[in-house]
Amino acid sequence: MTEKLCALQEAVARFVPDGASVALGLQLESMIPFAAGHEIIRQGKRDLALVGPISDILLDQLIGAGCAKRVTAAWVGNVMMGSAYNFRRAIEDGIPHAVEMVDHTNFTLALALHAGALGVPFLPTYTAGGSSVIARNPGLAEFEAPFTGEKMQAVRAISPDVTIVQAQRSDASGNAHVWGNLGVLPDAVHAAKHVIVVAEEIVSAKVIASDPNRTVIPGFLVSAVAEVPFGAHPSPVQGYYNRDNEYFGEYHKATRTRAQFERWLKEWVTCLKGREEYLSRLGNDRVQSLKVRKHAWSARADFGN
Amino acid sequence: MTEKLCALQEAVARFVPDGASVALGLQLESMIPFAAGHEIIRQGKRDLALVGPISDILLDQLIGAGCAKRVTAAWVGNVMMGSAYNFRRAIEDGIPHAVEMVDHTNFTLALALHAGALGVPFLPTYTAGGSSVIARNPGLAEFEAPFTGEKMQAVRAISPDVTIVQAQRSDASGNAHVWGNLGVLPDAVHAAKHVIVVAEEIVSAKVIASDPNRTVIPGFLVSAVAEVPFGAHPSPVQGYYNRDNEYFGEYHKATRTRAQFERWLKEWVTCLKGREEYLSRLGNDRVQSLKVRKHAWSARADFGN
Amino acid sequence: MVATAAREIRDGDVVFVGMRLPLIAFVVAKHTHAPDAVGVFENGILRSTPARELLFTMSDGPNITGALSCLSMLECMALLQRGRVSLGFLGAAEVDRRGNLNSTEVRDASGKAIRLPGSGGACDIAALAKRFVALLDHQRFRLPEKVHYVTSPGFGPWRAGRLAQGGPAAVITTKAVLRFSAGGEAYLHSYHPGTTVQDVLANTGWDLQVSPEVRETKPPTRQELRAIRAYDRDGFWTR
Amino acid sequence: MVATAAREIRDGDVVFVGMRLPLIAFVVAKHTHAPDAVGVFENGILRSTPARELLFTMSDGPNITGALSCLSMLECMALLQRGRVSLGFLGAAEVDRRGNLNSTEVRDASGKAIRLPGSGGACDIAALAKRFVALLDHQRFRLPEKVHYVTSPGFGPWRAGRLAQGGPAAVITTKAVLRFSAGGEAYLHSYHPGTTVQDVLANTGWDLQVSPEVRETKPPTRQELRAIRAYDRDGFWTR
Repeated sequence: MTEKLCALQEAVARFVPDGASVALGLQLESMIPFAAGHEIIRQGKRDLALVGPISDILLDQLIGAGCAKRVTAAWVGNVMMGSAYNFRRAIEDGIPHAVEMVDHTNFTLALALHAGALGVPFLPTYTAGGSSVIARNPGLAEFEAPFTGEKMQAVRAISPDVTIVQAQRSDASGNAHVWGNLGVLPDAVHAAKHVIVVAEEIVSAKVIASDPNRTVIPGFLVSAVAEVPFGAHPSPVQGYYNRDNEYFGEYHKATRTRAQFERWLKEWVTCLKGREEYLSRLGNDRVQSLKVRKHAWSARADFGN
Repeated sequence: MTEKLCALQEAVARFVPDGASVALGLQLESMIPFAAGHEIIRQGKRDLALVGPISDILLDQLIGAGCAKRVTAAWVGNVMMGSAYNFRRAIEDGIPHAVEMVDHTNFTLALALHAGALGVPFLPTYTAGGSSVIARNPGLAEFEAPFTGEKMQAVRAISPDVTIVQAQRSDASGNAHVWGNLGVLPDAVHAAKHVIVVAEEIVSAKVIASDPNRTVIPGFLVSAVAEVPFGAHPSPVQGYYNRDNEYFGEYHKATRTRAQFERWLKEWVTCLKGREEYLSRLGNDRVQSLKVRKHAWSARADFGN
Repeated sequence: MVATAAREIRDGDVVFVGMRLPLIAFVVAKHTHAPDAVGVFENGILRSTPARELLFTMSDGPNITGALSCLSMLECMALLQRGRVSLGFLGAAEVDRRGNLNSTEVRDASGKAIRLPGSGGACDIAALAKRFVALLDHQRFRLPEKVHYVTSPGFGPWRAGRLAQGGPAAVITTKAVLRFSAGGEAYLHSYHPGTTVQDVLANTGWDLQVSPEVRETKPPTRQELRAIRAYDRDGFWTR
Repeated sequence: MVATAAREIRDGDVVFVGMRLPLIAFVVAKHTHAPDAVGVFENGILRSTPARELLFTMSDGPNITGALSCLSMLECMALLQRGRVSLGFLGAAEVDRRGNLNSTEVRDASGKAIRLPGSGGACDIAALAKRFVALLDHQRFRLPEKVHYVTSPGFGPWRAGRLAQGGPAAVITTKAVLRFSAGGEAYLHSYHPGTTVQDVLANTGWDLQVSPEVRETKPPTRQELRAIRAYDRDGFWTR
């Protein structure tokens, strides 16, 4: 297998061109690829079409930094705190510029990516009938089902140009183990033209091959893999570190106004070179305090014969 | 959670009524629930509508024993040896009685169960166009896709009355770990009205809960769980025992004529009380020789925080 | 409010647990009257035991440790669409007379559009759970006669062909419990201790019907309060 | 036959490996000229290394140990439908002039229907792989002008709208390699060592076109034979 290991900077530079559709934050509130998002901001990517069910505050940061032309999502905010101010400013007042919002429900977004993964132009569902969501989203339409003739909703496929996933561990070819809640990760990986894996650690191919059922991301679908410890902070990575709840609270308070956000962005993103400087800024005590201490190991499975 | 643990006899007696549609052999050539199939034969179940992509020689045995009214499958035979003689006798000459065959492809059958699992009446696909499969199966029909207007095939949902799965290990509530190739197992479990789990071993709830990503079968969808070591023989169970290739060869030779099959059926199924007698008949040497010796343990995953 | 929500969970229910407050209601129910309830979380988690530590989001580590199963969002939503979910919980910013919920876009006093986070799984729960319960901060502007954006559909003509019965089984607010008539019209079922029927009516944006059997909401039992306090020690969710 | 099949695999190909003989062809290709090929098996397995022991079925233990990934059948078939599979292999009982394949139902000399196992994934591979190759035991009755049951469609009007180019890239028989013209008609591309053009024509059920460049099939190299013998020691598949 080809070696795809590279620096996160290079992965973003090569596989996230201006104008690309980018799926990220696939596991909802956990394993959000903040390091990759910050790199996108630092490289000044523009006109991105962001896709994600939720992505907690990462979507808000990308919108505030002016990277997004369109957001296709089911929920944009700060899960613990409520509203996300940059998102509100962009939609309500066009600050820093207007952003097109394509509203989905969690299920219709999951189905859109599933359609992309299955290679079909649409999938049928009973959800969203009678809602304004279907009335306003051109990717949702009523149709008559074959066989039964009943009215159902069709969800148009989404195939992102690039899907960015956070994984616990990967080998150098991008074969990656992921555990915990999977959200829309499997479909977003399969639907995408390119996949960037951001792994907490790069391990030997032997470790990955020891448990093929854990290999949610097959390397031959992956374009680049980068090793970025703590790459999902402040969101949690099961088995590695916990959620930094305070950080989400602080972000909420520190981004109420545009001027506040600009300061926040400089301090936490644009003035830093990468994840190592970010962690220094966070401070060793805080980093250590978030690390998993109560280990809970999986029972082993025998793949022998 | 409710305790669902019972003897295989009881599970089959309660949840496989005459006339039921029964999905089994979900992982193709591995982990085929032969013990459960033999119990169905011993209990003289009739008019079953069997569903399975392949099921190797188990479908042939159920057909030969007169349990099946209909077979909905993609391939019926002896994977290693070729034809399955009971299947041929039933279809070609109505021996022991006529059986209706509904031909699918692997993909259309997987989609039919997936539609059942998703709770929709159909799913769209590009496969099978121009084939006789679609021309002869009323569960497949051409239709015009919303959004793109192109001609596609619709696959009608299948929701089995009962799905029988072989699992490596389960707790007493039916939460079961399965590893290796999954075939159509996840969808067949979700699509079914009842699920019977046949496990190589019953383990504590703690072992299962230690690895929720391995829990492919959530217990609240399960009606009964039975502990049957070597329940899949002669098919293999990863980590427990290997495929008994000779058995498949012997079966092929021993079932060429109806009279031969009737003898085989008596010797291996109807004259035996259950799996323990079956294993005695097989002989301890043969059982021991099939057991996994070259262990290959999965790398552990940390579910702590 | 949390205790009242928890009581909507029946033992053995398969509960679709939405973000934020429902996370607590599920834990309280598991610790009190519904030990056999199963929780379905849209991120892909199934749980039959309550998480041991306070959750700020459903994807927090303690909600994964010891979970019954970790699936994908699609598989959890499929449980809803197959009719396997007996009860769903969701929050909303506005609820109207017909049980339509809005959590996407509201207007301020000047008529300007205010953007809220959006549906998440709320529309799906309303469309597909056998029963669903909405949670709401009771303020007059949050209870308009008609929401202008329907995030989660209530009672209406689109019910035909859907699996769900349509419309909320209850709207639990910070002041009251609303339920719905067979015709799909909201009525006041009970008012919480410390408030009155008049107070509820004055803070509702239409002429809310009052049940002839209206009563005070049963206050939280000691056991319920203990479960809430033990779980949300610092009162982040339940002050 | 196996060596010729293996040669159809290009290095880096994503290969959909059907039951029986293709299992060996994939291993031979991996050991010789295509070390970076990835195998997709319809039971849910992806492999980038060849299985270490002989496989009788794709679900045998050695095909799982050290696999790249274990998925579901749906996910593997989705790779096909998304156009991510560069080459598919399948066996057939009959092949006709237009590349239609039958593995479901044939007639014996008396016209009686003989039931074969059926499609398995054969129809899906033919419909959805970018290229596909069929393997056939070369006998006259297995090469009729027109099959009466189309398990796997060849060249025809249904090509529009499908992802695949339609029709086999090659039919590798025990005597020869057939390929297809742009118009979808089979022609003799090469005959295996030990047979002749005449022998192939005499054993084909229609007036088979012969390429002006027809040649003898390149015999297996020592390296290929070594790989076959090392893997199928007892000659179960390759006698």
